[in-house]
Amino acid sequence: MPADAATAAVVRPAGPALEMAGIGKRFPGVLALENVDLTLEPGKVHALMGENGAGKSTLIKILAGVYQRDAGTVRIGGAEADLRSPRDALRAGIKVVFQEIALISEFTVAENIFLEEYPVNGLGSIRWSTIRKEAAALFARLGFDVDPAAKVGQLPVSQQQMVEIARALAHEARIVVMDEPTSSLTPNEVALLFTVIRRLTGLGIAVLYVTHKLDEVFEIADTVTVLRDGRHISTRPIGAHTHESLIQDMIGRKIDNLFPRERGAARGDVVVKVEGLSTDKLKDVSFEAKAGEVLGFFGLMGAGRTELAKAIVGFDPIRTGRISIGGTPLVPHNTRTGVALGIGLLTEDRKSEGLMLELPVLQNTSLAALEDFARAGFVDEGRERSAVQQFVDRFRVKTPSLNQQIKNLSGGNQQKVLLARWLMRGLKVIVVDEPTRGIDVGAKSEIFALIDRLAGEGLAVIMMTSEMPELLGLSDRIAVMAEGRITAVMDREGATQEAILNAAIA
Amino acid sequence: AAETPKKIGYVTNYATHEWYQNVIKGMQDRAGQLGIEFEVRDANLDVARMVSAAEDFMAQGVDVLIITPVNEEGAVPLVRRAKEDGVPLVLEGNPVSGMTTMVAICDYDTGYHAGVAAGEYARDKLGGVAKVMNVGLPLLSATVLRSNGFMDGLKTILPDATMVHDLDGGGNPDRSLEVSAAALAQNGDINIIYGINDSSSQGGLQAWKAAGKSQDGLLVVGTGGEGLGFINMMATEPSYQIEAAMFPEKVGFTSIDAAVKLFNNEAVPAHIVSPTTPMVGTDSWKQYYSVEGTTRTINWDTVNAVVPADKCMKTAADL
Amino acid sequence: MPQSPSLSAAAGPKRPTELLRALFRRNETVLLVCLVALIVFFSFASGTFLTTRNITNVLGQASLAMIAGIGIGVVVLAGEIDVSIGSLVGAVGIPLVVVMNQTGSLELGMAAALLLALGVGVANGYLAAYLGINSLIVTLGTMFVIRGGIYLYTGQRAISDDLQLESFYQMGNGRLLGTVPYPALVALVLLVAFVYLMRHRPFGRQIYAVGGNPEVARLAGYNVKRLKFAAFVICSLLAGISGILLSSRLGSAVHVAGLGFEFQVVAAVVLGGVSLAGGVGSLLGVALGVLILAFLSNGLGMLNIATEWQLVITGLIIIAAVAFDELKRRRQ
Amino acid sequence: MSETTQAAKPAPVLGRLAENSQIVLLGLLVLLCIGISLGSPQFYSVENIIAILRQCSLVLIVAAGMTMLLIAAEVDLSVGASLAFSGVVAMDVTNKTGSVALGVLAGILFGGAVGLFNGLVVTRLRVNSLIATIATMMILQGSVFLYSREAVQNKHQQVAFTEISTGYVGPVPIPVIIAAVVFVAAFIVLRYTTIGRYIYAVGANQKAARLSGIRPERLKLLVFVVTGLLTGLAGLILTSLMNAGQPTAGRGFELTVIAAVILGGTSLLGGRGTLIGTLLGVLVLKVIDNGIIILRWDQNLQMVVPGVVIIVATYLDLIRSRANAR
Ligand SMILES: Nc1ncnc2c1ncn2[C@@H]1O[C@H](COP(=O)(O)OP(=O)(O)OP(=O)(O)O)[C@@H](O)[C@H]1O
Ligand SMILES: Nc1ncnc2c1ncn2[C@@H]1O[C@H](COP(=O)(O)OP(=O)(O)OP(=O)(O)O)[C@@H](O)[C@H]1O
Ligand SMILES: [Mg+2]
Ligand SMILES: [Mg+2]
Repeated sequence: MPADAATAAVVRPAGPALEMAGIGKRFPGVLALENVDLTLEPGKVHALMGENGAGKSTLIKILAGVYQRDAGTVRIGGAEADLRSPRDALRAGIKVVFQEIALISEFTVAENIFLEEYPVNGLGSIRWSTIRKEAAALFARLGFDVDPAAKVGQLPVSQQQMVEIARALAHEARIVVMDEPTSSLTPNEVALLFTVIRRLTGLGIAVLYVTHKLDEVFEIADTVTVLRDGRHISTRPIGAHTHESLIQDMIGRKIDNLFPRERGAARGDVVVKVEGLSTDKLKDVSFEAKAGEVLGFFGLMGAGRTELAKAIVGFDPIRTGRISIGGTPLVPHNTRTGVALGIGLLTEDRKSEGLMLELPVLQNTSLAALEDFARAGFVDEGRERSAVQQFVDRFRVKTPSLNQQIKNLSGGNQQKVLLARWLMRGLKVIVVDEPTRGIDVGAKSEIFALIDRLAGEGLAVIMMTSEMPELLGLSDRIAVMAEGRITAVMDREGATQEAILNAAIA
Repeated sequence: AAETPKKIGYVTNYATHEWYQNVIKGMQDRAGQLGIEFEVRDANLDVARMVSAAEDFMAQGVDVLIITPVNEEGAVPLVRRAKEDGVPLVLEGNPVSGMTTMVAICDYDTGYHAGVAAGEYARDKLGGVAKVMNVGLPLLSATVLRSNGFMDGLKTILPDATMVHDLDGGGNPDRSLEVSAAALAQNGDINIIYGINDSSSQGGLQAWKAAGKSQDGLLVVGTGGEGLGFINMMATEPSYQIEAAMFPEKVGFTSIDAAVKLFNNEAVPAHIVSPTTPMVGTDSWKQYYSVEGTTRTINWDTVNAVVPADKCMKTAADL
Repeated sequence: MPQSPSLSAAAGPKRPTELLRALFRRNETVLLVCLVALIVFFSFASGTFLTTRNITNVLGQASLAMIAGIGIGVVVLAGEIDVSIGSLVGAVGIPLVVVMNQTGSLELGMAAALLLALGVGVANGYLAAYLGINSLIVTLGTMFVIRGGIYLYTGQRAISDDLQLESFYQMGNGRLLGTVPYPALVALVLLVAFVYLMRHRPFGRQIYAVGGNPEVARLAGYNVKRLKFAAFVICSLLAGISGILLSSRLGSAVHVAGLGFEFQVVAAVVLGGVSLAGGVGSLLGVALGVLILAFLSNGLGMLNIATEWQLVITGLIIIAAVAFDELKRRRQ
Repeated sequence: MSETTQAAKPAPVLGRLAENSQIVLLGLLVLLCIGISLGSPQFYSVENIIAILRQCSLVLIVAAGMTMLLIAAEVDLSVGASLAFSGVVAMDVTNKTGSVALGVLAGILFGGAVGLFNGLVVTRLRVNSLIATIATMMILQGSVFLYSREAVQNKHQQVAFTEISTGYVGPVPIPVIIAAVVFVAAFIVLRYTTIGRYIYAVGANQKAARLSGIRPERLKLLVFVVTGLLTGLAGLILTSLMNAGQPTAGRGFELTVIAAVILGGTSLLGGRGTLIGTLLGVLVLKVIDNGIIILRWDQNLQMVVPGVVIIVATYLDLIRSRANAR
């Protein structure tokens, strides 16, 4: 009988809720985890941190029964547990919000909530009315604004993520695991989530929380475990950490300034000019971006940033309006023209719009720049390889070789490859949509430095982001969107968090 | 005088095949002469479609039904349903248990007489040696009968004749060619190619030619006289000397006549035999057909002069 | 797509125009309109089309593809495919007739036939779901093996029903109260049962989920392999039933029965709006797709259109219908 | 993603044997050849080898196109019907114009036109290619009889026309040379050119490819047209071999081609596959076909054995890739 965990009576066990000891896991060419220990206490939030590829998701997947560990033991509520499949883990009361959204996009929100166990009547028929009512009630309780009757596939990523969270909380749980649950959420929604988490811990549920956002850890976590290169580095109460010490544990070095600014203030000519752009979602959007500047776009979920990004590179059709790149109109309106004119998009949805999962890192990196390595249509693979290797080294992409299938890389490393894909090709403008989603601080600072350097080299960078610090730290100018319109454009100097949020709500 | 039915429906096995095209042509001509409305439905080699098509005709209310079964066993319920519906039924090509009458050539006899002719040819021109490659089609009892008849006829002249390789060419030219190529490579001594239809003999012969062999000392025997293929081959290929002609137009013509008789409750034999004959020699076909462009015209006088046997030497029941 | 029917139906009161539009967004409605239009057209064009006899005939004829189509529908919804059903439909007649001839019992014959179908379903399911071999490859392989096996066993001869059991004849050729062909009744019962199963039982929803996203389904604790395996078994059993009925209509086990049947059924299933990618579509759509093709074939025959034209017209209609559906989907 | 790690542990011996899909197939091919020739030495006769190669060349020419199509995540089931129709057109045009060159051109172009039609239906109308090409197959099977009711004979007995299939360059039959040229060209395109890379990219992730400035529709259209042209070419060779354009030819040819391609390890989901694999797949299937006749086995085994081989070979390949991923 499904019930909201927040109201379910939970027997509080005496000892630790979960003990993982000596966990090891090897993938071909990669030692993902080596002798890792993790202990979760009931009623506490335990943060798990580490660079991209540190092994966080792998550890979670072992806990969720998705992967089988090569070594170590797992004890749940004191008893040894053999988690051979997700089913075992669910039975053991472990609910997981996965890093990759795991919903059936053809199903409604409500049905997705009850995917694990449909309520049935005496004859075994699904009780749709129960599903409908309980889903609505659940969202009302959580304070999430999601239509339970909507088809999941038609929802923006952020709402999908809320559905994921709601799903994990719909059933009784002893342990709730969240792998980067806030990567697509707005501050408001994050606040809601934290309220929920506190309610869970109040009921004695153990929470394992993975994130790359330091502020969140300091706000919600009781204890922090840091992994690096698959090894356990430290487990400390949060009180024993400072930002610096945490970063030091994670990446083994210090980051002095997350937002370095090497580039000068000099701005070049206008390279992107958008006039009166309208699509199904966008209404009369006009703006310019100059060479050498970072133009940040902020907005709440569904404000239309992703739509704008896709429209200006020629990926999505437009209704009216003009786009010109370096003075040349983007006509015909398609990505081929866009790329030829020098505009590229780093998409928000890595998996379905960026990665060629079955293909190796090499092909994934060189895709857009392939013609640069070709003579008369023939690819010079030697040159291609060395160029790709350079980027892989420079971005510190963690991969055993260029021939590794990209699906085996961690999320952050995948993102770096996709960024490299564009930077290998000389662009005038790069549009980045949530460029640091799911990326660790170390890589983040590298990517910020890169963006800064690119702008310094005369590239126009258009950055769609939901991260306020990122927006303020990196942009030269800030455009705010709401409901498909640009509601404000401000200079970095004049921008305050308040002004931006006000414009976003307008 | 007897009455004529208003409408006859014909469910054919494979309307686009040249043989059936000419059967249909014969039927259309005869129905036209008698002022009968005539419709065709094609099972297109699908047994289920055969049943549906017959069902549809019965629903439509045809006066007589003619069926060329895709498979004779599969038509057994149709015989019963036609009886229940009171629709007279003529089978073409293959007997179905429970049927009243069938119009068909004698497949065994057709092969047999071609075999006799081939035996004589081999005795005179091939030094009395007969090593046969049968490009056959085990799928249908009719085509198996032809092959058996051919060998039996051949042995009446040359008792030492052997079937060196017995192939399944699917009745298709391309498949026949493919399997023949392998068999020819294995058996260097083949000197007679027998095909259960013109596509099969053509496939066999083309495989021979593709292997770079000379046609001296080879005899090709085709069966059917289905369309233009055999005429062209007889005219141009020195080895293509015998064709067992089966006159599809005549089959069609006779089927309509049988349908009319059945409609009038006249007595009809269980098997109305349609004539066949071996045509021997390059120009032998001209006796029965004339060709203009891509249409061939049957010479009714000579074809009607071919007297069919009263009874077949062997039938599917003997297999 | 009405994945959760009661949810979309109860999405609150709407204005009539909106309701109408929502109705037309449903793939089934469009298919139904096409079917009705087809029937109206043929009724006017041919005097013999709109008779009880002809319409019930077509329902009987369509039932074989309908039964098999439900099975293919389930497999495709589970994200797999089965092209071996044509061979299987031909094969089940053999144990049916052989056992019937030996024992004189239709029931034993049918049991033997279904046992063969079960065996094939288990084999396909094991190879595709448990060993993880692509299902098109697996079933292409079993398609060859089964058809070749039929030929080997029968020596390419049909096997006749020696005992001429009345019950065997009636099953495929008889009619309830002289009107509704029994195969149509079987198809209707199976359709209702499977529509219910796929919409209102957890098992059905799990099949949808597995087809929609197997990884997600696994994370939700489903035994993906077992579900896919079940889909293959269901598909084979339904093809077995279809084959039994066909065998009765043919009064024998015909070695060439079911040749090309798999393509007809797959075409009908796709026409019915089931996505080959899995997880999208409905069995009601499948039924309508089958009926459209069956009435089209019958109607064109009634108009005395030659085979070659029938093939061309049917091909064009399939392309047009699927293209229209795709366009509609993109519009939304 | 996790499937790889979930796989049952394969027997180590099997895993080692199946190190590489091409090696599996190559081993199979060698075993077959040895086995058959032990049973019947005629297998190694020049005549037979040429016969096999000629048959292989027909399939390989089309399979080269089909490989690219499958890599691009599309499929064409109309190649069998198109093979027959383009042969009919080639013969007919040769007859009508008296020019073999024009006939050849017409046959190949007809195949190309069919490919264009398929490509447009798939890329413009967005009809799934499996269903679109089943429809095209029906249309072609019908319309070929509207074009010509009979087999079109080589009316003027043009020797040049039959030479296309039966001629030799040195000891090598012309069709084999044509197939070799097609194979090498396709191999180079897929392996070494940007277009080849883009075919893989589009098959692996169409959206990512589009975002990178590739036009997936164009590319797919191109591959459909190439497959069509190659089918026309094969149809021409078949017609020359038959010395007549046969509207009923080519039944089931599409399945042979697809079987060979997937036997060669090309993924049906796009993004993965090689032409070497396809070559081996074609050889294995045709050697089996030939061997059963040479050994005088029941010809019905010509269906059963390939069916088993396809499943087993694919399974071995699966074990291999799982073992590699370990
Ligand atoms: N299925 C797999 N096959 C091979 N290697 C894998 C697989 N899954 C993960 N890896 C590798 O294991 C290591 C740990 O990956 P994991 O996804 O656990 O990292 P993570 O800490 O979650 O990183 P991120 O913060 O980027 O999500 C990485 O080097 C990754 O490339
Ligand atoms: N309220 C909504 N309900 C349903 N779908 C929405 C809603 N808002 C946006 N979408 C869809 O979600 C996708 C992404 O939305 P959009 O580009 O507008 O958001 P954004 O400003 O990039 O914000 P985010 O990416 O954070 O969701 C688009 O396909 C859009 O159609
Ligand atoms: Mg992770
Ligand atoms: Mg966005």
